[in-house]
Amino acid sequence: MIKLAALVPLFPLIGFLINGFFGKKISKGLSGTIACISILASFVVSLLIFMELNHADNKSQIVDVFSWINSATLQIPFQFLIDPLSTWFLLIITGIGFLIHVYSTGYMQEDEGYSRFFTYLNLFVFFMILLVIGNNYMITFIGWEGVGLCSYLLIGFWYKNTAYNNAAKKAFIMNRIGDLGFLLGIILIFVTFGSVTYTDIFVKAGTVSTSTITTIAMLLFIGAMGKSAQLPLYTWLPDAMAGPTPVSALIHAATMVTAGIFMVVRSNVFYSISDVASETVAIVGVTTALFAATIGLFQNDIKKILAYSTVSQLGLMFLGLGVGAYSSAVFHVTTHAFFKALLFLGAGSVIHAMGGEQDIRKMGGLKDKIKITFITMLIGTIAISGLPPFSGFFSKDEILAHTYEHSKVLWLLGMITSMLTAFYMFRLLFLTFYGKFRGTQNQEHHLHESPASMTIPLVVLAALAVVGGALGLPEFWGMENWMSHQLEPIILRPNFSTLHHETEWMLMGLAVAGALAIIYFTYLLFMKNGFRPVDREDQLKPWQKVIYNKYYVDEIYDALFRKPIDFLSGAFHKFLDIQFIDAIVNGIGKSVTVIGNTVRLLQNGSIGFYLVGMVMGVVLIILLTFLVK
Amino acid sequence: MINGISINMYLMLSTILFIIGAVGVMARRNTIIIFMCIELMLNAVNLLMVAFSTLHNDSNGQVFVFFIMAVAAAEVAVGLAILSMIYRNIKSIDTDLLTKLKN
Amino acid sequence: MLAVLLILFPLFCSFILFISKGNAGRTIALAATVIEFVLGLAAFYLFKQNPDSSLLSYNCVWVESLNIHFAIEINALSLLMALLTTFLLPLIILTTFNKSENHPSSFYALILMMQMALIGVFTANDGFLFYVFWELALIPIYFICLLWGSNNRGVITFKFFVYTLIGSLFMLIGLIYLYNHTNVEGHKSWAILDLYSAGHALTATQQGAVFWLIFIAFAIKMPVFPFHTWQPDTYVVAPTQGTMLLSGIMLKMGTFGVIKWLLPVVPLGLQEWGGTAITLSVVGIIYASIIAISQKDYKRLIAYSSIAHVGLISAGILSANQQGIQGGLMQMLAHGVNVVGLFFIADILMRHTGTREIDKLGGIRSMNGNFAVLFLIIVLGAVALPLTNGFVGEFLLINGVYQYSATMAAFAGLTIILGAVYMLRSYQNIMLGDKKDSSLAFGPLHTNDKIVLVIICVAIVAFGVYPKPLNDIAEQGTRSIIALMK
Amino acid sequence: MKGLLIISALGLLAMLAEIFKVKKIILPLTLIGIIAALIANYFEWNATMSISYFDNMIVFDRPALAFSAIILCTAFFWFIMANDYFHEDTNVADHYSLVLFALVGALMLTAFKNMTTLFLGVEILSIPLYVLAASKKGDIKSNEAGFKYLIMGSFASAVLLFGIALIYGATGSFDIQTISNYMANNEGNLPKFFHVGVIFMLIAFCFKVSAAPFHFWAPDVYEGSPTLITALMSTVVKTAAFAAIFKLFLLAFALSSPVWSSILALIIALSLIISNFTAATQSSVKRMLAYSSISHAAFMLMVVLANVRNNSSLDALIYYSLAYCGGSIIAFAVLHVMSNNGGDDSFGSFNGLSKRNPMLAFFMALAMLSLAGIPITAGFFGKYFVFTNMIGTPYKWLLILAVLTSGVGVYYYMKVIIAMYFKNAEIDSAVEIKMPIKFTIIVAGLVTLIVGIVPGIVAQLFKF
Amino acid sequence: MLGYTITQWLFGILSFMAIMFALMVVFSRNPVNSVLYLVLTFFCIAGHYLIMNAQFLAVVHIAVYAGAIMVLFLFVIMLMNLNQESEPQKSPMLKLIAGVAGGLLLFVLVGALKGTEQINLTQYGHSDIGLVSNLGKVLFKEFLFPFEIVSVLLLSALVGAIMLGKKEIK
Repeated sequence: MIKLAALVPLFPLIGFLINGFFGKKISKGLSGTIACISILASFVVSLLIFMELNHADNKSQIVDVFSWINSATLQIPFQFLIDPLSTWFLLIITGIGFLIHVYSTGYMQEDEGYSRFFTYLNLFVFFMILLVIGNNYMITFIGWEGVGLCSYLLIGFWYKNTAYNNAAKKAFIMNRIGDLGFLLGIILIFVTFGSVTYTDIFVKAGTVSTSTITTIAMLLFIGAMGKSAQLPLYTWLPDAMAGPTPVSALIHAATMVTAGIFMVVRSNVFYSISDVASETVAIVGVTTALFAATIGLFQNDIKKILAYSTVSQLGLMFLGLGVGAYSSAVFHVTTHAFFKALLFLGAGSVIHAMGGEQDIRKMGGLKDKIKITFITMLIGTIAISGLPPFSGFFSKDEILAHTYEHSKVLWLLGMITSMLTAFYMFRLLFLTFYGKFRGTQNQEHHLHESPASMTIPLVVLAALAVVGGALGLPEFWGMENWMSHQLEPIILRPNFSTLHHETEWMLMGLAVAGALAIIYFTYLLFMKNGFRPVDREDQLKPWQKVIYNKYYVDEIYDALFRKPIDFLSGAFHKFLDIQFIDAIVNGIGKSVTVIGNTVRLLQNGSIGFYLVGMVMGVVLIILLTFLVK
Repeated sequence: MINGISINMYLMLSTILFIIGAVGVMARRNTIIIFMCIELMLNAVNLLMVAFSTLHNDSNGQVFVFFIMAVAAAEVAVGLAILSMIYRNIKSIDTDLLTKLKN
Repeated sequence: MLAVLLILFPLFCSFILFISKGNAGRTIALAATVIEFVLGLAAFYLFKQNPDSSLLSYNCVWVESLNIHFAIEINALSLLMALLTTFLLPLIILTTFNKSENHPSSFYALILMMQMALIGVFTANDGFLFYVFWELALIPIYFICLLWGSNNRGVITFKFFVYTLIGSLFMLIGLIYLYNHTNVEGHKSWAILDLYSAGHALTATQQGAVFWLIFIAFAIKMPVFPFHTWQPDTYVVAPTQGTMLLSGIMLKMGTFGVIKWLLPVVPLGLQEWGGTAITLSVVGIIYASIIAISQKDYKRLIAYSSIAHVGLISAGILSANQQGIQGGLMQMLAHGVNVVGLFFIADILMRHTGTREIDKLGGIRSMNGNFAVLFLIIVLGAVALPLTNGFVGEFLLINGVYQYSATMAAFAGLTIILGAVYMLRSYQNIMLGDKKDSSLAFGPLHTNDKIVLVIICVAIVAFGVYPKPLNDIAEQGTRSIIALMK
Repeated sequence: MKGLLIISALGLLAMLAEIFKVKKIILPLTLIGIIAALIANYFEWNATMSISYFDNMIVFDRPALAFSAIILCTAFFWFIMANDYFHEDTNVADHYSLVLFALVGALMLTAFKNMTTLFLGVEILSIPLYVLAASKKGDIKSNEAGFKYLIMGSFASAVLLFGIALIYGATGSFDIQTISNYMANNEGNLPKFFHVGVIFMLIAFCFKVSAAPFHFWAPDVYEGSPTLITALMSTVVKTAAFAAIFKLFLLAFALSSPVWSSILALIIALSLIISNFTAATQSSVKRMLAYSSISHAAFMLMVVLANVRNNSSLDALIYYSLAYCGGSIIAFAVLHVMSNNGGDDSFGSFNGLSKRNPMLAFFMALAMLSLAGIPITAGFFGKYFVFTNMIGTPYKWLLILAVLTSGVGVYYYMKVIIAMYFKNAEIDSAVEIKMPIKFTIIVAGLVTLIVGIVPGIVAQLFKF
Repeated sequence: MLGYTITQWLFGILSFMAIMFALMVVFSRNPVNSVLYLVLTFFCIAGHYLIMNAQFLAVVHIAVYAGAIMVLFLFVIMLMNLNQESEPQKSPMLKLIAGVAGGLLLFVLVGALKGTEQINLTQYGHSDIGLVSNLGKVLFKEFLFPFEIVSVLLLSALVGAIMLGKKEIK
């Protein structure tokens, strides 16, 4: 089966082509089905590959497709690498992807861009698969930019709305900034190792000076920042919520945004060698986590809250990477994929029920109206807040444990983040589902549970969110951490926790206690005292206002980059180009006429003058020739 | 030395005459006089030619002078013809009136 | 022999067109260019079979007293360029089909004459012949712009003409200088290899001088900052086909010239001055991209973007390493296709809506979806997204520049970001959102417009996904050039 | 030599023809005569050794024959083109004979071997032209042209004579060969005033070819004279003058080149600047052509400056004169046609010529391109030869200047083309051309083109 | 006298007169006067010829210039009766410049015309080259061709003069 790895990306591609060319002609149902089937097919294939690999003793197998770019020493084959990491991500992508496709068939039912939606979605899956399956940085880069394109297309899916288009453009350009770093990183890798193929370079990594490695790692990390919405390149992700909710779930929660983590894990060799780089990763990660979490506290748009929580969760993952807990990070990616997708889809279902309303201030008391959604979202919320035995608990705890090992400060920040997470998630939950309905009349009796096509994925994901933790049970419970063993082959320095079991228990206890305390506090705040977020911004205290406005980061970026560039653009064009360079060119042209008009005055028609001119000429010549020596 | 007179003398003399002629051509506006000045220049040259030919004891120089004379005559003839034609047209031979063509 | 045919056939056809009357010209021209394309493919096939087949080169004495030969050869480099030319010409002809020029047949005749000259430039193996073709290419395009351009073209095209002409005169002097230093058994020679060896023999200072003499001509043609100011105006006033010829192919004369007629000639001069030239190019990239951002007229925007792209190309080529030059070649092909597509888009917009003002347009996406998709694909090609033709070249180019200097590469790389900025901005303003002007209407595309766009899009994707066939030739050509630079 | 005799005989015959009232036969007679002269040339060319006549007074060696061939051909077409102009004039015979006498002078200039013949050649060439320049009797401009030409011409010949006298004084001989032998023998201790003499002769010839600062006469005279006479001046006279310059400064005085080369460089630079820049601001095409002729003279002088003592410089000169003759014949013919069709010399009268008479416009454009030196026209190769000669010399800055100024040149030549193809005519009546002029234009055009495409044939034609 | 030979005296006087008359030619207002002064100048020059024993040339000189050309001038002047102050005193500027230019020219030429001592005289012997017989020999032997061709020159001058001179036959 591994030999046929090409099938994995092939199916979505086929789906994309069919929907792309004939989407308008065939019925909605058909195109939806085609899309789902194509993904399912590649899920099945990946599953087979996964199993085969588990039994194979060669844990990294290369599948050649065709040779792509050759330039002397630079050989870039179109080549796939099948190893635990890629297969695992394949499973996540195709699996979750499939569920979300199914969900979308229901969610997008009324949209006229139905087939277009699935076209993009399939294309996305195709690129995402390329991203994880490629055996060299170029293939990864293809996927990298490809998913960027798809997120651009999907964010701007409702292209009539300019705000959405801007969001899409912002996402694409922000990603491009990261991509430049990534590309330069790749080039540096080529310049250093003479190859960009994973299987070639990682073995040589030891032979190169650490400083070079650091540079490479940094450049790559810039790429990761862009893709995985880390400071300072995170601002596109919240705006990206403009896209249809399934998109948010698939791209901006489960898969694409974790590409950064994937890439860092993939290049863990570099990061393990360069402490500077990994320190940076950790710090950036934890800062982002905290920063985003605080913003999350004051958001009222249900999707925005989830978006910021995604950012902060990604931050946590990078924290994990930074402290060298690669497997834990992957583990968290997995669980996060489960519960965050779940939450988004749930939110989607809520929005669906509310007829497009996204402001939690206008919701409330929905828990009886839409039971399944409520329960599943409850599960998701608990999972993300990190209560045992739900999946989030294990993965987050693992990361924090490793962090504690690495540095207490980072650990503390991590803790705070996770508590904040618990707060805003439960705030969301309470405001949405409890209390009494705050929406309009017709919204109220329009409320209804979503169709099965939407609820089933919710249920499945909920189940996964519950049991997902089993993938990486803590070792000190005397159980084997499947995930870390799974990833051992591809990780240079797998670090098993060296803490005393007491400490680990203590940490775990702290985490749980903290979470519970926060939840109780939230309960008091919103259920007992029935606290409601203010309706108008000016009722906020100044410091709240700052946070509410996301620390004005967007405005700052505008002032720092967009406006100056626009200004420069105008200035260059008007002053430098037209009034200076071109003016010089034209000036030379004009000077001809000017000189000509002066010279022609010599030709004044009087013989006497002409002769004088000639004689003067003679004088001059004689002078120069004979007397000036 | 030509009969006790240094060739430099002749050189200077004819140069001076030549230049006087040139100045006349430049300075005067009366066309007739301009022609005469040209004749003067040619004569200066003649003088020089003869001087050199005597110096070299070579009669070619003097023969050449004949040709110069012929040419001078021809030029004068043509010149005066043009002159008369101009006079016919503008009733004047002042060069200041002959500046239609300029720039 | 085939090489000669490639040059003579268009010439012949253009004569036919000059005498032909009425609207038959259009068909003749299309047929001619298609046949020419087939010939190009034949050359490609032959080359694949046997790169030094005698059919691909031809050499006979032209001016004996000066030892000027009519020496042309289709080698890897020229093959690529010839393919580009012959591929684009039919499309360019096809774009004229639903608008009526006055004197169409002479219009087409000039285009074909242009093609002849271009093929000549790309295949010439004799310095003098190269110069002659170089100049010949200028005259038809000048007349095309002059006679069929939009208003106040007189001054602008004129500036373009004189500017490029002066540049090429400098090149002529440079070439003659080389020629004077050639020495093949005692007499001079124009053969390219002899010019190479002559160039190598020069001292560093002499080479520097020659470098600039020749580079000026190319720099103006490309154009490289700060010799670019003729370009936006000319592109705007020229008729669409003229712009396509200028940007799609003629611009490549400059870059091609640098590869074949500059790098191998004066290695020392390159060492001494290459840095300066690269800096200029990179400055041009950023400068032009930034200017492009705020352009109102879409055609002008493309013009500036083209300056940016060519800046990257020349920077890569001048860094004179395998990746740089090969990337240059690939990007020349890609840019040729893409920019033609973009200018055609601009033309279509003009024809359907009567304006190219980005701010006046908008919401066309909802009026014609297919057009939007095709447009988008071309835009993606222009921003060099992976799996579009633009990417391979751009990656290799930045790679090449990086090997010359990392900082330069970083700056050059900004084109990735800025390119996305102006391309997406303009795309959004033109196609997406709601239409700003209610009177704006955009009907379905004409069939042949659609054909052209589809062909271009297919080319964009196909050579993005599987660039190998061209890429191998490019690599081969680059190897030979690198070898000659030693 | 025979050619020369034939032409002078023709002159006489032309006058007789008037006496016997058989003006009709003059033109055919002249043409036949010129052809005969060409044939005679051809035989002399193939003669084993070049014969010298009258004690080395005049020798028709191969360069001489080449130049005179060019002159005769130009004259041939000129006559064809000019015949209608003569018909509207009363004294046809005089015109014919004058032109023919001028030709005699021109031929002498190509073949002189002695200062005497040189001087007489110059005068015989000039004096008829003084008359012809003034030959529009009623037109004061024409008179003025003739007058200016005469005065300054004789001034120049005075200078020339002074130079000759000085050289004679130094060397004691008028014979070119003797003089150059003399230079060769006592190189180093040549008297100073000998060099002054050389310089004076150089100046005089710079005047004849109208190089700055001795160019003042040219624009006025060119403008004032009847168009066809201007054509004659800018072709035949220039070619002859350059033939003479070639003989004098590339053969006879070559050894003294250190003395005059820097001066010549200066003169060339000045001419290039003045001519091109002034031409760019002209509103009259005729006057523009006058100025451009100055810049072409400068280009040809570059060959002299380059002073490459082998055939390449001769080739260059011959080629350039050929190209230049072709170009300006067309240009002036077109001008002539335009003025016959109610236009004047201004650029404006060329507006929309492409519509009024495409053929005429095309050939005019061709001529302009050739004069501007664009491939693949004869003019380009002319420039090319000059460059190849120059590049070896220390005067590279002059090349750069030449390039820049010829950029300016392109500007004003293109102005004509733009006017013809781009502007719209006020009057759009078709321009009709008389058969002979059409013939001339077409032939000249073809020559310009063919020689531009296969420049080899010229070298084939004149193998030295 | 004063250590100078007769010829030297003659030379001095003649030169002085020649220059004086020449200047008069240039500066006299009335054309007729300048004609006369010019004739006088010619006589002086003829005198010089005699000193250099170029007797025949002297005679021809007088005959041609004074006899023919000057008379021609006089004719013209009389025909057009220009024998009055036909030159209003405008543009002294030009005169000044002309004078300066002439001065400079003189200056540089005097500076430049050096080296007569380097002349190496080839043939000595009979000093009667100025005699008719000699000139005749030379003229009709070496200079036969120029002599013949001058006829063309004169002829063309003739034709030209007539052509310009005669009235249009309308």
